[in-house]
Amino acid sequence: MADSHADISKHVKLYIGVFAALAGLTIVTVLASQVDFSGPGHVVVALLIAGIKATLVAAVFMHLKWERSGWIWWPLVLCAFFFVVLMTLPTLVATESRDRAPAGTWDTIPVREAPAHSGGNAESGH
Amino acid sequence: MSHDEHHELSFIRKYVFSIDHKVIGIQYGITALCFLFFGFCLMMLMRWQLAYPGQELPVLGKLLGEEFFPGGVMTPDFYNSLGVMHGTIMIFLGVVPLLVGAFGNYVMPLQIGAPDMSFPKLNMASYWIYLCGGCVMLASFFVPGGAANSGWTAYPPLSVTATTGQTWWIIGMVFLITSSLLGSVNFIVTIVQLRAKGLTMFRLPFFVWSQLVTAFLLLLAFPPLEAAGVLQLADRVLGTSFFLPEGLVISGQQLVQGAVPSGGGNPILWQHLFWFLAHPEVYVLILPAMGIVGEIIANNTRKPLWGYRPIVYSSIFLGFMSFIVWAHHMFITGMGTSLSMFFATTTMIISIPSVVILTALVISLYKGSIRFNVPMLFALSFLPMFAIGGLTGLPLGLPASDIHLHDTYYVIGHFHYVVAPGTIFAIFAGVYYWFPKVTGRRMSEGLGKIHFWLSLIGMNGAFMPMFFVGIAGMLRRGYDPAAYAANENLLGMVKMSSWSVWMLGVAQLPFILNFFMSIVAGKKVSANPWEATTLEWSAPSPPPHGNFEAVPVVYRGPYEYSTDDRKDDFFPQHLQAEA
Amino acid sequence: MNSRRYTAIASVLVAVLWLGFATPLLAQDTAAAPSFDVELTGDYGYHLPPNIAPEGTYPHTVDSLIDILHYFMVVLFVGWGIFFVYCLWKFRQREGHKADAKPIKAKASKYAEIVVAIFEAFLLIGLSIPAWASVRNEFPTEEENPLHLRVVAEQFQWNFHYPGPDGVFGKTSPAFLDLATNILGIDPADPNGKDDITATELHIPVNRKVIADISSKDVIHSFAIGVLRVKQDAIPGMRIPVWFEANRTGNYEISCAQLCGNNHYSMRALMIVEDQGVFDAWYAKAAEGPEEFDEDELDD
Amino acid sequence: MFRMKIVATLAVVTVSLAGVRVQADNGTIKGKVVFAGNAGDHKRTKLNTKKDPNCAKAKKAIGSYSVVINKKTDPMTLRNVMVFVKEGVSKKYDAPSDAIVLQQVGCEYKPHVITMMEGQTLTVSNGDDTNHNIHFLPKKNQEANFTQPKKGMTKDLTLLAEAPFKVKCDVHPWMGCYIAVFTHPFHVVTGKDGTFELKGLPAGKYTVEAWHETFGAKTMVVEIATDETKEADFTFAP
Amino acid sequence: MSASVLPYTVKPHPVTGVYSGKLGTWLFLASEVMLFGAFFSTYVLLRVGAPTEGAAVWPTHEQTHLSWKIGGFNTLVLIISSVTMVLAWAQLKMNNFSKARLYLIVTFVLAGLFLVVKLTMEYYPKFEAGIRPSTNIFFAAYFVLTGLHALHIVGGMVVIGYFIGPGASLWKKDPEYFTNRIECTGLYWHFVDLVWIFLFPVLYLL
Repeated sequence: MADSHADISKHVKLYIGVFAALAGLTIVTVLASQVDFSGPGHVVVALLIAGIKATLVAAVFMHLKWERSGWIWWPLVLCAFFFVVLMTLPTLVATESRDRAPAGTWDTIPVREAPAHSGGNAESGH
Repeated sequence: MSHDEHHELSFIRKYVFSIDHKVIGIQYGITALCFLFFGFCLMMLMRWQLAYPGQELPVLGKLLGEEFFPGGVMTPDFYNSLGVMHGTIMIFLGVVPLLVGAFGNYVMPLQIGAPDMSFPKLNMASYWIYLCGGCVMLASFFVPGGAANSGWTAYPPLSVTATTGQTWWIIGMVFLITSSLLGSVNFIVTIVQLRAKGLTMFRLPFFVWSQLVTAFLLLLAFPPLEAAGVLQLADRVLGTSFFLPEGLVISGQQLVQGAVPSGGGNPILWQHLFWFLAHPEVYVLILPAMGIVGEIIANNTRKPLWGYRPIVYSSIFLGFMSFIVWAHHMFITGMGTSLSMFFATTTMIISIPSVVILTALVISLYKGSIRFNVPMLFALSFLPMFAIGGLTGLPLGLPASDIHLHDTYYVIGHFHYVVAPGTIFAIFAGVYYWFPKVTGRRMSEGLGKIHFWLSLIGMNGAFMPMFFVGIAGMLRRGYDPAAYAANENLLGMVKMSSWSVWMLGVAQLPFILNFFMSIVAGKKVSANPWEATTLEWSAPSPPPHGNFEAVPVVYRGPYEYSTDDRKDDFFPQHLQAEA
Repeated sequence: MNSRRYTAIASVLVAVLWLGFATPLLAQDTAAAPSFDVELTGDYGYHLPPNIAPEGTYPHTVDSLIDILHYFMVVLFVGWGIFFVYCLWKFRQREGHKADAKPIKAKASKYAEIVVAIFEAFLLIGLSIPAWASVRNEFPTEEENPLHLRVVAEQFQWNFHYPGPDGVFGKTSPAFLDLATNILGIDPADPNGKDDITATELHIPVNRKVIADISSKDVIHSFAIGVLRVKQDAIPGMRIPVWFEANRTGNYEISCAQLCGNNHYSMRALMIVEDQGVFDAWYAKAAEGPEEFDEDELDD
Repeated sequence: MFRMKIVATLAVVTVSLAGVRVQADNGTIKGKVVFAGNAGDHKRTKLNTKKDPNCAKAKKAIGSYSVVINKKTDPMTLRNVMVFVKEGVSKKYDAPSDAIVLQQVGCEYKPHVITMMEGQTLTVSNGDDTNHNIHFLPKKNQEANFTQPKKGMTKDLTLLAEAPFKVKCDVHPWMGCYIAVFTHPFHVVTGKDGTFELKGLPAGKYTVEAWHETFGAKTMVVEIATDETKEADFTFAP
Repeated sequence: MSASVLPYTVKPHPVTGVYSGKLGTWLFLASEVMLFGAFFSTYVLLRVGAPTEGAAVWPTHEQTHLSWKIGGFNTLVLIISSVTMVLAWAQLKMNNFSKARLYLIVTFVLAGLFLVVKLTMEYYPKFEAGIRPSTNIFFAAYFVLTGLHALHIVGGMVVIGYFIGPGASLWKKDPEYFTNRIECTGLYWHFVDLVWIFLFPVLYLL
């Protein structure tokens, strides 16, 4: 990784640029969430933007862009693979079993009493 | 801290809060051996109830108190607690700390020619966190309702609605997981960064490879269980319902979590997160054991390990595959056809590298010159024992035959053959093998042989009957096997198994005697009593702080035995070839 | 030789221990055997339990898979063991014997590994997958007139819910639960539930397919019928179907295979396989509901 | 330590002396718990105990217990109703030293409804040749859940004051009984004649409650003078 | 003892190209990825499997009372703190200790701001309104996920605080070693930021 002062100050400019991009993308995510996509559009867009942001952070702030050591890359690749396994397989198994057995233990379950937080819209958001 | 300050270290810094990997290794070793013995004692109690269900436990029954032994008879709750604690203690407090914490810590840096672990303070921290976890586990016996009693797999909703002991169990597990995570980071960095000059990856002894793969397994598989532990703790303490579906009725009343009825969770989720760890955990238990056995076999056949590279590749492949087979523990939860086929297939695939390693170790005997000393006896018996354990895994990995065998004693027999006469024999082998390095003295061969033969018979007597009663359909975790009429004809073998376990207990006495006597009165030996080639034997016994008198340089592979016309039949890694 | 002497001592110890303790243990001691009200049909011992499924159905595939696997294991282990013992004997350290470090070309082991792999693939694709597909997917059609029932597990009892003569299950809900009189929580207002049968013994007719929906009220149990090679976890919040068929009448045991609490070990139920006529009589009688309790005669 | 014991003993003596004076309180509230509904709607049925053959050894059949009507009394009365003073007791009372026994016979709890005092011993005993698991489902007391796998096993417990709660057997789900714990001795359970009598009450105004496991609670306020006996009937008309 | 006895604690290993601390931090982060992976997996499984009717149905946006404004603000706070963290490291590389320290302090303050906003404007009003982790499965996930993330923030603050305060003396003894440690702290800090980048849309927007 570059060590000279000139390189570092070049980096600093890059960091500021990435910051601007991250801030911008945050606003884009929020705006996108207000738009009404059909179906899973929301999820795809939000995760896509989060993915871009995460990539920027990892590549620039965490210096992966300049990282050449295989001993850092290979564990990360492994980790990414197992991460995907962990994210997908349990849900797939659960979905498959539910397709096989859609009914629950009971035919009807008495509706639970609503928790006492009516008027709990404490934040200004909605 | 510079070199000359070492002599000023107080007793406490030197032996208690030490950051020397060797002292930490010994601390791990002693603690874990104690836990191992304690966990075994729990099993001896359980075997009484199995052999003589409902009968008063002689002497001890009265001593253990009315709460768990009303009238001297064990209660089912206590039986279940014993089951949980036996499993947890043996795996997480006994075997893994011995293989990784003790042997890994002590031997691995020596084998790679390093002065210490990369992060010595982290190393110390991981030992003390481990000890805390152990203490929490032990303390849980004294909370109201006793220790955790929902199985070592802690399946919710049972575990969520269980007594306080379960909370302690989770907290203990979080400690143990954290300790293992810190340790694994340390191990990988040490192996990557601190290898001696000339010690390339393919000149590493197989034991170091096995530790490296193990550390990766711990690093990536343990966090999901930690997450699952946090979620279960939330379910128990905060009243959430991560693992509780809607409409749960416990004891005829709708379950209320927090202020509202439970709902929205999925009990199977825990099983996924749990087995995501617990299957790799199996390889955490077996890989370092294979590493130890590999070392000892190469040394005592006086020839190189056959197929060193295939063995290394197999263990890496084994480690990798172990992450994607976990759901074969869950075939009968109602999994559909396609995903169970996926997991069955990966399970069949993972058996191949195990076969490769085992074959390579056996072929290594061919054309050797086999010395039958005590470590070698243990290492050799590891092979058939592990073979039985591995082969009996096949019917469990195929979903169809698993239907009948799932949750029977067959499963117990299978994994005990892998870890008890398998891994624990490897541990004994390692103790006898590296004892001279740690103390400068040898353990008695005579007592060692008595220990070996009695243990071998005891182990097989204990676990072989389990296959027979398991095939006959006797289910595991049963407090009283006689509660089923179908088990009436099986009680003889159950008793035989119990008596073998108690004999196995007796068989450990020579070992304990040998161990402590040899520390003070064992035969003094040179730095390299086994005439071995790997780096740890080039250091003095016991190695001083900083390990090596001169920084070692490595010139060749790890197992250069009988390879050329030298006077000795071994060629240590650090010796330069004569011109 | 010192170590030989110790080996001899160890062997003597082992022999004494085994002759003294282990051998008599294997003999049956009938004194401690508990009494059960009904005798089980079939032969139980150190072998697979009786299999009462019709020939050609998946329970028999399960059995043959287990058999083949064990023959395979024995052959492999014995072959491997012979080589192992041969090596130990032939290459023991002794005067005039030296290790030969020249690399061994072990083609045989490679072939052995390939054979093992192929055999495993055969077991998986040839036997296990079809059997499993049969377990999961080959449910009897309505033309085959299967008997429908529900199995509801709870700590620590198996409850069997039959729809009664009208063939329709009453609606169930935890709101109507009463542990003594309405353990399934059948809606008393639902006309379909009037003739529903609640039982703690599983009655099934012989030679008729059964579809059972397995569920649980509280924790995870596992519904296991040893003689039919049926095992299915009962998971709260799910109603998982299984199917089976028995072709021999008699009394058999149902067990819980998943730890479900302190009395897990006693969570046993009887399965009574009977002729269609006997079953129908039981069914009609049971659908009438519980008998009235005559206080004067029975209460104290 | 020893001195403390003396002090404690003195205190106990004083309190019991006070207790002697309490004996002078002689007010009584008595009456019956009338059932005014249709008895045909609440027939008892035989419970299915086939699960455990050992249950039938002690008893041929067990009846459902959620409503037990004394049909022979006139008017019809209800059995297993707890009648107790809910409010109005101001004095302190000691727990009796004799234990209350909860027996498990023929897979049925005997008695089916228990009222007891705080600090009084409850002895749970297994009279069956089978395994029982006693599971208390209280709100205030600690949840007790223990197993008695063998005949003749007993266990002693003491409880804190608490409104009626259920006790069940986890092995035999049909087994159930109810326990209520009080800080005073004014509580009874109606039997075969459906009557109750609360004796030894000091003069005062009391809220008396009749509690039935199926029909719930009914209360009434009764005022009695010194040594007065008042009649008060409860009527459940579901 | 580490610095002087063990090799490659400061200088990168000639073959692997990293110093030990950095490799260790990355490995630790890999395990953290798996930890949060398990939580996210839980969230996905429960959400995908949530019943479409009945009481346990997944709550709608209106029912969750999560404000994207507060969430978005906190996202910006964390992003800025990430930038100041990396700038602190850059300043150390340029031998500018006092500026670096200033950036560290800013990072620390921003982290504190994140927590204050989280506690006073999110957790507290929810508790006031009677919302608990047990309220429904969404809030269970919300509190556990954000709570754990907040604990990571606290952990990061402890480390940053240490290097602002007592740990800073290392700069005088061995500036390169100190710079490395700040780099490792930074790696961790960016990771915490990265987790939030996913948490924000998942909990507040979707």
